Amino acid sequence: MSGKKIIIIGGGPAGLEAASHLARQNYQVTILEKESETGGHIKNDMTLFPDFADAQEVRKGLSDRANHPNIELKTGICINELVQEGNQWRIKSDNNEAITGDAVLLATGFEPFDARRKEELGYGIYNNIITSVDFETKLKEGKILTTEGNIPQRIAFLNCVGSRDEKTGNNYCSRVCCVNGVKLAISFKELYPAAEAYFFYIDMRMNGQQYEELYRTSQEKYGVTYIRGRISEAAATFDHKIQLKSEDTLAGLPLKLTVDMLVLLVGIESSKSTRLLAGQNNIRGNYGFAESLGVNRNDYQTTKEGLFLAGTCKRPLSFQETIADAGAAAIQIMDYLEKVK
Amino acid sequence: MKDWGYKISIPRIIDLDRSDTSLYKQLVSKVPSAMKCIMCGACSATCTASNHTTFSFRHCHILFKRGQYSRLSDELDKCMLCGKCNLVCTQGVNTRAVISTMRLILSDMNNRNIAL
Amino acid sequence: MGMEIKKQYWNEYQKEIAQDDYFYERSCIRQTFFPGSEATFLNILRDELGKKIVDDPKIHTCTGIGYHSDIVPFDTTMTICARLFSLMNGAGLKNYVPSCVTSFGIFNEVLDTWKHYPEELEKTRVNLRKATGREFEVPDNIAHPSDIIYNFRKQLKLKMKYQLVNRKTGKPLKVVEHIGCHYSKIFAEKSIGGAEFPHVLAGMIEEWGGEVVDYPERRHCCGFGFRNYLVMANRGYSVANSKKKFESMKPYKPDFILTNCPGCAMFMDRWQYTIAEMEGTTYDENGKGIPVLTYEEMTGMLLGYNPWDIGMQVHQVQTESILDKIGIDYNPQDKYVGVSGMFLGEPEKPTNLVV
Amino acid sequence: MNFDPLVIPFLAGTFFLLIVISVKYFNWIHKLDANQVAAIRKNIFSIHTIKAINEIFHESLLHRKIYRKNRLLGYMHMSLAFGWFLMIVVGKIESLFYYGSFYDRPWLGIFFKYFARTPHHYFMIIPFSFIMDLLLLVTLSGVVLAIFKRIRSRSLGIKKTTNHILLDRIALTSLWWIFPLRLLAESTTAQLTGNGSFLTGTVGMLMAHLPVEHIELPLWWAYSICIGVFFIAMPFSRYMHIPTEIVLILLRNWGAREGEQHSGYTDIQLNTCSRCGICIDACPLDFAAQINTVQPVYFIRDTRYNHLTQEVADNCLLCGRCVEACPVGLELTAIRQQVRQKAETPGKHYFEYNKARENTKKVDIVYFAGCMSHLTPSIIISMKEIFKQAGISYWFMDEEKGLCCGRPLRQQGYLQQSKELVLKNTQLIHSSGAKMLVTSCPICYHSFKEEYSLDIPVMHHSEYIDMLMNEKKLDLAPSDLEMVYHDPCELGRNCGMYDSPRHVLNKIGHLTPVESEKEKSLCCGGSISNMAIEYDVQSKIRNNALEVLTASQPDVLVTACPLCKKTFGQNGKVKVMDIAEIVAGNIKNRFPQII
Repeated sequence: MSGKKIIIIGGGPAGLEAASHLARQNYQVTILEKESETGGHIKNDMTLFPDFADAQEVRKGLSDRANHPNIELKTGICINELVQEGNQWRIKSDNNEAITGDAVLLATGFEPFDARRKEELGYGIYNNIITSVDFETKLKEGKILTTEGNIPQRIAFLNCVGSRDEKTGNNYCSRVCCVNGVKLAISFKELYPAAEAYFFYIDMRMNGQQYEELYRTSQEKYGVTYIRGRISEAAATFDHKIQLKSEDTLAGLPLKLTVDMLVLLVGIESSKSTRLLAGQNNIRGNYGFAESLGVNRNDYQTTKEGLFLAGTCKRPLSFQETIADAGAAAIQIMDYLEKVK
Repeated sequence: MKDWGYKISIPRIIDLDRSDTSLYKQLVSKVPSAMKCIMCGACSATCTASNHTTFSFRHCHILFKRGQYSRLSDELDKCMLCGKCNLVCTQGVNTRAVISTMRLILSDMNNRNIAL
Repeated sequence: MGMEIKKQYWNEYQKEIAQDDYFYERSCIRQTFFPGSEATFLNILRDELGKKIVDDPKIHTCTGIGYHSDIVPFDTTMTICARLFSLMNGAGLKNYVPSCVTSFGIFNEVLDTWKHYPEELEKTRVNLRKATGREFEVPDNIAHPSDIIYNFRKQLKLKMKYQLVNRKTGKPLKVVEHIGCHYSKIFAEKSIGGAEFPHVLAGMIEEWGGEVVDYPERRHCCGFGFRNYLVMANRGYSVANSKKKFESMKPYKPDFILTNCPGCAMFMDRWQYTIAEMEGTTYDENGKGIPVLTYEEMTGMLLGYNPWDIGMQVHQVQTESILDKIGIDYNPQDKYVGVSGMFLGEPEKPTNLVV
Repeated sequence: MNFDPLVIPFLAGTFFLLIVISVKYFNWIHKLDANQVAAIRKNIFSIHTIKAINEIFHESLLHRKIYRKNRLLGYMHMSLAFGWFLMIVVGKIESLFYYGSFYDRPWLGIFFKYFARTPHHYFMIIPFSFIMDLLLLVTLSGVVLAIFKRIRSRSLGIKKTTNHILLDRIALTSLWWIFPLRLLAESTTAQLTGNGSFLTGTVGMLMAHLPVEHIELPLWWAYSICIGVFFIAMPFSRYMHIPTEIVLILLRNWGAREGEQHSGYTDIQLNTCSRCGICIDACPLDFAAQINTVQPVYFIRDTRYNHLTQEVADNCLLCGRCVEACPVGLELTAIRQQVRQKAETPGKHYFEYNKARENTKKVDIVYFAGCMSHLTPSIIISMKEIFKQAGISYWFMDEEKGLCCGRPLRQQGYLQQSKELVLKNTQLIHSSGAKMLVTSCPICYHSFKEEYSLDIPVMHHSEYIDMLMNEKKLDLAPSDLEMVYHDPCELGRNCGMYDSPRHVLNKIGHLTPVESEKEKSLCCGGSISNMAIEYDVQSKIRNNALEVLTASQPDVLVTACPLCKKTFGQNGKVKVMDIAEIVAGNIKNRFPQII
């Protein structure tokens, strides 16, 4: 028993994974989660890319592993303040509860982009325009239906909503939307093989293991149609369909397509908690993400001794990358606590 | 020169060894955001002129960038400068300025009788 | 690309070439525009190499021009080719030598078809029988005349009076070689050296002291392109292709262009005149253009044949510059003297091309 | 003694000035365009002339407008202009009394004390001396303020002063020296002859220990030279505004306005700019984006001296804040559009490709959403709902995306193309048979009002909604929304519509006034008039405006322009809605359909 105590803010994949590692090395860990349940965004997911693993099983595995005597889990707790006091870190919650620890791991994750900020895409204005998050929820419920209760015969996915977009201030690539979109398109076609799926993209960035193969499968096996062009307008037609306007940049011609449903593949933005806590500790980097000392060698440490980062609070990462990141962060924390002894 | 009833075809190829791409440098010195274009085509999709004619901002832009100026002036004339493309551009390209500057550069070239 | 790797390619593309007893089929274009070349080839084979080669006056077209212009159906082509084989059988020969590169391609295509679809061969036998009452057997070996010269290049070198060397400077002449698309691009394995780095002409040039120019558009078509030339609306495209080649080879300042195919020799030569007359452009320094030789002419010239006997005066781009560079002894007065010894008169002079 | 060579610099300067001004005026008046000449002919013998003279007195001499904006600055200008003016007038009267002739040599008033060395000659010496000294003191106080303003502009409420050219500096320096030199010269004379009053007499006494008899003449010479230099530099410097503003006020009162093409009137406007630099502080490009080389003061200067660069000409939002702020009321945006003009190709048609269909059914109004509104679909949906609820039949003219109104092209100087669009749209609108045109875009609205000659009224939807409410066709439910309203440049300053949107919004919720509103409203930064700036600069202007607009932490920022909505919305800081949206969401009850 080392007696050292670590506070992990965020009970998503990164927080749970790091906690499991630390607990098994006999550190006392407190996980603070703002929601009533742990698991973060994968709570909402049906499957994970690229292997279509059952997201809920993965989540259960994560939380089972974090069910450990050295781990104290506090849910439904919102953090207002994170301050360093000497060698100690103090946290204040919204109900004025104070928690102290020897080290803090920020695993505050991300927030999906609010698609209403792209008004020309009609989210929140027209029916049957949904985000990838909404789509995943519907998938989990087992059926994708239009507002009118019909099976969509034609569906379109639009990539880069709120990513690579200077106008929303997000110049970065969210990295996961391409492959996630492909996964959703395949899931949709599995559910309704007779329906048509279109995918509008600027670039397909299949930069992970098995991603390119998934992209190919979606075309070969599922017949998803990929169109290189960004949709710049979506409008409802008289029969409650969505008319899309894009350019088929490969054909060099404007393109019009009427679909029953449009799915906006929303990007990853820094979460409110990340912005708040990183801001308080002067480690707020670009786009409100938390900034590590250096992406090449010190990606888990910050300018503040004892404050560590893991997962998507730093930048957009896939689930696999997040898990690896959390493990590495745990090792860096142990290393640090050895030194301050 | 003899006329045998046919003309030697001009190559369709973009010959970057020969094309004069200096005009593009002139363009970006005036409108630096032109360089941010990722050719996604959102501009052409929303454009009224694109829906009626062969005009396409993206296409004009890439042709200009590659030094392909023939008939570009006529294409550019179809633009109404309404600015919808500016609004939908996710990269913050100053599309209208790109069009207007291309127009001015090309008309300047025409006035100086430089072969395009 | 290094020489070693090129040799690897050539090793992959080696073919069997019959050593003797050839049946010769003249080419439509060659015998019309460069008849001296075919005569020279026959002379070289008979007089220099002592081979037996039959030049049958009953031969006819292989239909290649019509076939590649989409006006002769393949069934017809196969039947016409079969008649040519039948003529070869009649001469008691098994080694077929078509003068034309397109014919060479056509025969390879026909034989390959019969190999994969024997029923087509049977159908052709029936067709030929019905049309002419003839029977035929497929040849044992098909070789292009350039293959044969390539094959005996070392032997011929011993008999040569001249080399592809500039007599004044002592440096090798720079030669652009053009292989002809149908020689190697249709059946690469039927050619010497394949389609990417063909060696049939390059081998002759290197063996006889010259230097091969490897320029960017080396593999590009000569511009003939059959219907692209034959249909006037497309003719500008035909010239444009030749122009692209000339522009690409011009900076290397080649001494001459060596061609394999009758069409290529024709168009590389005549389009230089056309471009000069239409646009005023020539591709050498003094407005004379780059001379174009056939491989037969080149071989005959080096063997010391009289240039006017092998037909070097029928070119549009004049060939004297090569003769002068090599130092070949020739009489300019005899250039336009006919077989009978009479002066035939000089051809009309072009406006822009210097002759 | 009625002449001395020291008046020669003054005389030379005066003659030079008169000749140059005469030539310039002749040229300008000669170059006035037909509309301007017609306006002058119509109004020259009317009450307008009286009004003009009144305005000249108030603006050219008293500088009332500047005084209202900034008292210290107003006083500075008034003391210099009116003080000097009175010194000339009173000096002339003084010399009249002294010499007994009105038509006496003109320099006698300017150099009065030097020539009138025997004070006993006339009885009014004491009051005149006193008045002249007082005027000199007032003018000198103006000079002191002017010098102080150069050094510390902020103390006079000016953030940035103009960066002047050399000629202006020469004129400025000579002008500043005129009055101190006059004081010193008069004081030495007063000490020698006793003709001074409270100021010159006292200063003279203070100089008693100096060899005044030796420095008197050099000081008068210096005074004369300064006047001469100032007069010679004046027609080529910013001080040309002094005589030119008078002409401009006259012409303006007679109804002359800036036309499409450069004219004599443009030249007069260019010369009326005093380069005071008030426009610099008014310009959002300056205070929000630190661009301070393109403001009207520099633009007008560069145009006047013929070294205008395209960058300066193009870099303007045409928001009109400078026009509103300009103390001499120059039509700055109109001149800006003039210089942007591009070469025309007579007979060429640009937009033949558009095959817009004409309306076929009978309708009440034509609705023209405008290009931008197609990217804010909520505005179009809301308008459709409003028409439906109010029972209005309409023809949605650009539903399938019609032609642009033509204003964006006009703003960039493509007049020929713009006129082609105006013509095509006019035909379509007239063919519809509707009684009114309603548009959702202030840019189009401005265009329809100014560039089109339609035979039916045009309304922006905010005005139209207000009208529907007045006609009781639309009833809105009140809510407890905290709102602020942003005046779009084109709707507010450029079309003067401030009340209708506020009237409508007050029915819906609580509208909090913002610091800069109505005439002083800030530009959102999205202006399509400025193609010279890039998105980063636009964002700075937008964020600056948002700071001001959201100071009261409103629930929603309401505007009446799709472009403003889009621009503000990109920031994501506050909920932005168009007035049509908020109205459509708060319609109380459905009225019976009229048709």
